[in-house]
Amino acid sequence: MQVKEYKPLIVAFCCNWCSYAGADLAGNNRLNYPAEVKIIRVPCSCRVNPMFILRAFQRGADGVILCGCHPGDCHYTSGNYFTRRRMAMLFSMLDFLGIERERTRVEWVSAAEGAKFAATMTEFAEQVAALGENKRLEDLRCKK
Amino acid sequence: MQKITKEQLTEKAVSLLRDGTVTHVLGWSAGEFDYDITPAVFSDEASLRKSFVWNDFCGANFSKYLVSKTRGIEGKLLVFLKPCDTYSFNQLLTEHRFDREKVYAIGIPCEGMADIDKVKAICGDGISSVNCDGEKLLVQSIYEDAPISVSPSDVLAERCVNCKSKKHVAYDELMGEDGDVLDSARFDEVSRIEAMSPDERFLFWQNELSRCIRCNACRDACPACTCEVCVFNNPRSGVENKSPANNFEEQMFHIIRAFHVAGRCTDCGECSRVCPQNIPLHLLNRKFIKEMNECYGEYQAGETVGSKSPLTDYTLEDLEPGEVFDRGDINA
Amino acid sequence: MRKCSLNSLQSVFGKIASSALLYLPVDSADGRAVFSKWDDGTPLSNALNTVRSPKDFFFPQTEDLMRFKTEGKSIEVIDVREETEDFVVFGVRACDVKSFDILDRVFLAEPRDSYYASRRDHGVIVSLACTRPSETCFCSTFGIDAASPAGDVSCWKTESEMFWQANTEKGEALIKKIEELTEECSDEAVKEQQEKTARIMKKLPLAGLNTDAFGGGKTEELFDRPEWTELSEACLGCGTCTFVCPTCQCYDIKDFNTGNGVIRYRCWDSCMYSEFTKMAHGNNRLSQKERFRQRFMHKLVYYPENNDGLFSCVGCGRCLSKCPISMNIAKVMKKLGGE
Amino acid sequence: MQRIGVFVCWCGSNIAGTVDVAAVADALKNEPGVVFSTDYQYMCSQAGQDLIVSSVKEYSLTGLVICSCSPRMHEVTFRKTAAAAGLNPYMVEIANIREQCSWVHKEMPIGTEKAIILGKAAVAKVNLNAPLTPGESPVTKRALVIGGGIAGIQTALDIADAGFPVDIVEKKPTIGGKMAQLDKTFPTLDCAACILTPKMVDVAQHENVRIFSYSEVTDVKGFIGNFDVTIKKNARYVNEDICTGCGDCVTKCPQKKVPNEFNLGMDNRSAIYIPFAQAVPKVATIDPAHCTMLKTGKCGVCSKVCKAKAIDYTQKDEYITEKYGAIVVATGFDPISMDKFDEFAYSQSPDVITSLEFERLTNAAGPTAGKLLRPSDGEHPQKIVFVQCVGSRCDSCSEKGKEYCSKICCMYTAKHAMLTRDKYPDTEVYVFYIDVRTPGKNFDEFYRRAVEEYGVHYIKGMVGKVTPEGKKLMVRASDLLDGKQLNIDADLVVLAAAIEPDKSARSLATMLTASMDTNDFFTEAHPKLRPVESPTAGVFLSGTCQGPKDIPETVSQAGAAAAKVIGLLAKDKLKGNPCVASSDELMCNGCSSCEKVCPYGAITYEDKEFRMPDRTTRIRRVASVNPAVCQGCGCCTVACPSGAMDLRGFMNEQIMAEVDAICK
Repeated sequence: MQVKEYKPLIVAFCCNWCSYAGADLAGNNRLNYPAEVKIIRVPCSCRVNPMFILRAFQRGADGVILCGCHPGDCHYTSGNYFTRRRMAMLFSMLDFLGIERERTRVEWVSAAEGAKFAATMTEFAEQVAALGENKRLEDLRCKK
Repeated sequence: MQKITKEQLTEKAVSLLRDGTVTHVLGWSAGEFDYDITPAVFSDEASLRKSFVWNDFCGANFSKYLVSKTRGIEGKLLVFLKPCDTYSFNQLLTEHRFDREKVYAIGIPCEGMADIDKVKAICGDGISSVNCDGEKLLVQSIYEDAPISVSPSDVLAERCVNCKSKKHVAYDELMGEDGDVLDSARFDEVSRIEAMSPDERFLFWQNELSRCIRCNACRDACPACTCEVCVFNNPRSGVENKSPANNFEEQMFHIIRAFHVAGRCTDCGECSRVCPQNIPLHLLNRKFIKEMNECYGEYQAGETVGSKSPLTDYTLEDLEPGEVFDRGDINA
Repeated sequence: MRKCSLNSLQSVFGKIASSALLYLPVDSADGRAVFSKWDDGTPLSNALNTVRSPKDFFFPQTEDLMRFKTEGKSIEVIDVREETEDFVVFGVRACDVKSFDILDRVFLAEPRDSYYASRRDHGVIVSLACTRPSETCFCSTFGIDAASPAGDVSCWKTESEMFWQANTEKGEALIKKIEELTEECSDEAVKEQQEKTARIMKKLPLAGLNTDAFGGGKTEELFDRPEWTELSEACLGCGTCTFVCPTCQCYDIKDFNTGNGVIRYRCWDSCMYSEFTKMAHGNNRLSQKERFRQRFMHKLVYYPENNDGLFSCVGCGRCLSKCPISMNIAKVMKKLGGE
Repeated sequence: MQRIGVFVCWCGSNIAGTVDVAAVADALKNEPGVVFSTDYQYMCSQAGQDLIVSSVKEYSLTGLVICSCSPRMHEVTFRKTAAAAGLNPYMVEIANIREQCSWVHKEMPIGTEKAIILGKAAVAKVNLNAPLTPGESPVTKRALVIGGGIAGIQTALDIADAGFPVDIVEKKPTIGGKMAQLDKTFPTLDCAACILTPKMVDVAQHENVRIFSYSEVTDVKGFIGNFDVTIKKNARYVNEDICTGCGDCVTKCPQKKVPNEFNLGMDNRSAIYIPFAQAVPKVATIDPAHCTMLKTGKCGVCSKVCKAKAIDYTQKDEYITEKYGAIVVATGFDPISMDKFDEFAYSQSPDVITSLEFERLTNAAGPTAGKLLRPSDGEHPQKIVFVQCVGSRCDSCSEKGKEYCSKICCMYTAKHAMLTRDKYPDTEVYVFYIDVRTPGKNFDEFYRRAVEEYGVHYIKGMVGKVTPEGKKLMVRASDLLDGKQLNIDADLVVLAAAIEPDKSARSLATMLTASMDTNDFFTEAHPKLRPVESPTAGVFLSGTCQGPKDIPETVSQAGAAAAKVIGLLAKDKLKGNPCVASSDELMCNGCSSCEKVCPYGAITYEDKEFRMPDRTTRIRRVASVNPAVCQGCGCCTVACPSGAMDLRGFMNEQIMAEVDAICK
């Protein structure tokens, strides 16, 4: 029997102004990254409520990455500074609860960094794949 | 073991009622067995003299009651605040949750509250009364002829063992002497868990949180939880439920709750005190406090009115989310 | 009546567990008793009672009722019920045993709740007499004898022995199963223990609590009593009392969209919650006072009115020890009953 | 329940090459709410848009999902299509199956599977979309320009010429800024004063321009189209309206030992002064720190000699509040302080000067009347060393200088060197440089003339130390190309000091909630596409406050900022972005968490009476969002503990629906 290769499910929240544009640039330049990465567009990284991240894990995501403008470059001046604190605290709490720290990440990707976007997604997907399925923050009801 | 007596507080309340300074008194009402004390609003001298009590089991944090009890009353409400309660008092003022003008706050010293479960661990079940002879607690059991003498320090509630402050940060009047902010060991337990491996931490919290019955006592007692509509009651929030359906919901409830009060939690310890399943919920809140102190500088919610919590603030040099994990290694 | 030595108790448990799941109160790491599944050598707790009641075995906090699956624009209903295994709950106290009478009248009356009924059919309740009641106990108020617990089998534990008495057919079957490990005996030691317990019961602080002021037909008399305001004043509106209560039976039915279908499940609800029985028009009890009153009126007036005078409180005392603000049914009864 | 139409675009082979578009359309057919699903070659073409419009009619669609290129590309297009079909434009969601799918995944099954999931997410979102209407707010047709240098002057003139009133606030007693201090300008060598002063006069005489000189902005409230600005007019103790600028007071003033800031302290002025002859407004100002009358109450000479009776020692600071529709920041720059550059002996010898000081020394209106004389002894210097990049292009750990290139130094140094050699051919001129940067029209030609025609010694290398020895300045430097150490006995050393934003800019940025970079330069809304707008709506940037620039660049940016302002002021009403935050008052706690994180000050609180579920009436403090100010970042939604605050167009429920759709 052939074992189906495990593909993690990754949700990427991208801010409209930098990271989403960075992802578009990766597309323009035809830079490959794993199809497991699915992007959700938000106006700013600061729009991402920690609840969305928990929700993604609940629904079966194996990794969640949040991308925003580089600190100092936020379209809304300060949004990503708040994101930085919120996510630092969320990650630290998840870690405290024993949930693998490698499943979450924040990365600053500018509209010019298509290559960085593709590389980051590839690398993050590999990292999550190495961890295997998300078991610690899953909701069994949502399993197929 | 409390330095201030029930009589002193009763007389104070009576005199303030008499001279019209206040029209209502938020205090403690005696129960059946000395330890089962219920918060109560008194509005006349007779009921005060009959039921008002102050002893080593007056743990409830009154600050949250101010949100509802100051509404719709004509005059002022007298509230007695232990030092830890005053932090919640300020935090609620910061969030504009009650009208300061409606309250006459008296700061009272606290020597720490006793935990009835600890008393029972020493004296067994069947306690009919607990009295204080000034030094020791005298516990009368239906199974013993003579009362059992217990040292208050042996039955001190967990949160009082690690009391963060004997200082009152808010009051209109102070009875007794004010204390100092203490150098408590309150983060030791958090550090102990941090030192575990991720697997150990996961098992630890699984074991703790799996007991949760979602009775909402932690939320409903929490002075930081005064939302008009709680997200867990709001079907549109996506997290509403009445019982934890599984492990995930148990975890999520407590993560979200901790996050919601992060930066606003004064570490009063009510959540753990009221948990019927003895889940050390305060450790989640303390983890956030410890983390914010270390990452963004010392911050005590409720120390002053109007302060900006670390999560509604930032600096250009804040550490990156990925760096929170490595701080320990760098510091070491 | 049969007995076995406490030394052989584990073998008896082993025998029971050989044909059914066996649950019994076990001390947890933090010093509380919890009903847990018995495995070889799991010791029986000495605690008076568990924080959560044995109600959970028959009426779990959440349970899936069915699933819906959509395929294209069609919908399929899936029965998710699994065959209930036979199980035995050992060590149920007299008060909690009584709670099943109360729950049965709710769930087994027509229309029968087949989920609950199935568990009742497969479950055997082995009670254990109390010898050291707590100050929070007041089962006698509701005519329960802590020393003579009902159940399919009643047990009494002395210093060195465990006494067994079958009360029902299911109980007979269980006793038969452990026949080889137990011996026929007189009920002398049990009688002695019962007398001793009865003397202690009289000394309990709440021994004088009575139900005279309550029961069916008292609605008008009690509903508008001014004391409700004072009694409910400090109530936080949490569900602790309802969720530790062995007789509270309210639940909500909810749908959970998993993304791959919908799970219809039920979960405990609490009349203390502001969303309890919320309907399209809003809530029917708008203040905490009304919700508070509902809980106690239900236990002390409405339920007995509809159930031949049976109160839906068994005096286990869990709410007395667990309420965050120490307001409870005993205080309510005293206050409204004229202390 | 929505009736959703799904339109899958092939984008020729751009999408269809790696995504089975028909399969996507087919898979999405059964999603909740979808009543119609199709694919087409070019959805954005007229035919494609017509297909959408006709489908909306035919299937009574209420929402659209377009699976196509990035929403950054064609969201606006399809919103217009929706509007043309009679739908609210915000009932459209785009699934990005080109940039984020077909272009990055090579295998058809993988691309198709992902496109279906992205489509499902868009369907899930559109199911929860609600029609949105942008709010409107009126525009005050008046602009404020902060800073009266060449940038501010040009912006003000351009706006005023378009017919809109403009106020200039300048903190110095005169407008003109740095350009007024310059001698000649590169690369054309025209005289700065000759081109600037007519503009100063133009602006002063323009019927649409008011100049508040010797004034500062102290408070800014409001939002685009509706700013309330408080301006502090500092007391100059001279009645501006009466003063004729005759200068009698200046001549007669007994206190003449005040360092003249216009000449960078290289000569003195009197306590009552007019900064320079062509100052605008040409009125005297009393320097209260040095005026004997103001300090001791004894003197009053100026008052006595003033025929116009313009002197008023009792004058007080005056605050004016004015409404503006737009604000232009033109706060300019300053050379950095040389305090930290002790190796160049700036503080030890008067003969080590900055380039701006050199500019004054060669200026006919300067302290030496344009003769190049050493400040120490007034002798003509025979050997001059110019040092480039003093404080510019420092490495990031340097605490002395700036990381950035100050941009103008290479060219003005070439100018200085060339002019020196032109006027004083006997003078030897050395220029030490890291690189010579000349990317501008006629810049390199200009620099090469300095080297080739004028024989300026350009040496690649940095000056290590300058030591005053007797009348000489010993300059130790390295010549990197020759690999030699050089020792030059110079008579004058000129430091090309880095430029930095004016110190007042930081507090102004806070008032305007405009963002700054780490160097305190104002940040543009977009570095490429919106270079003259700040991220704060209604605030525009002109000149060096945004970054180092030369004069032509400054003037072009000033004009561009003016164009943006004119575009704004030409509107009677502003349509806002409808994707703004809004608070559910029934859930709002009034806790102020949202207000604390809002970068725009868009949230205020009001006490409102509510009928509560328990039949009581309560006054509650609730948040209210000004939709004209809110930019829709959503930061407040996460700060809100109760979830009362939500973001239209990106509601919590919508984002969670997308998450669910992706994860199922």
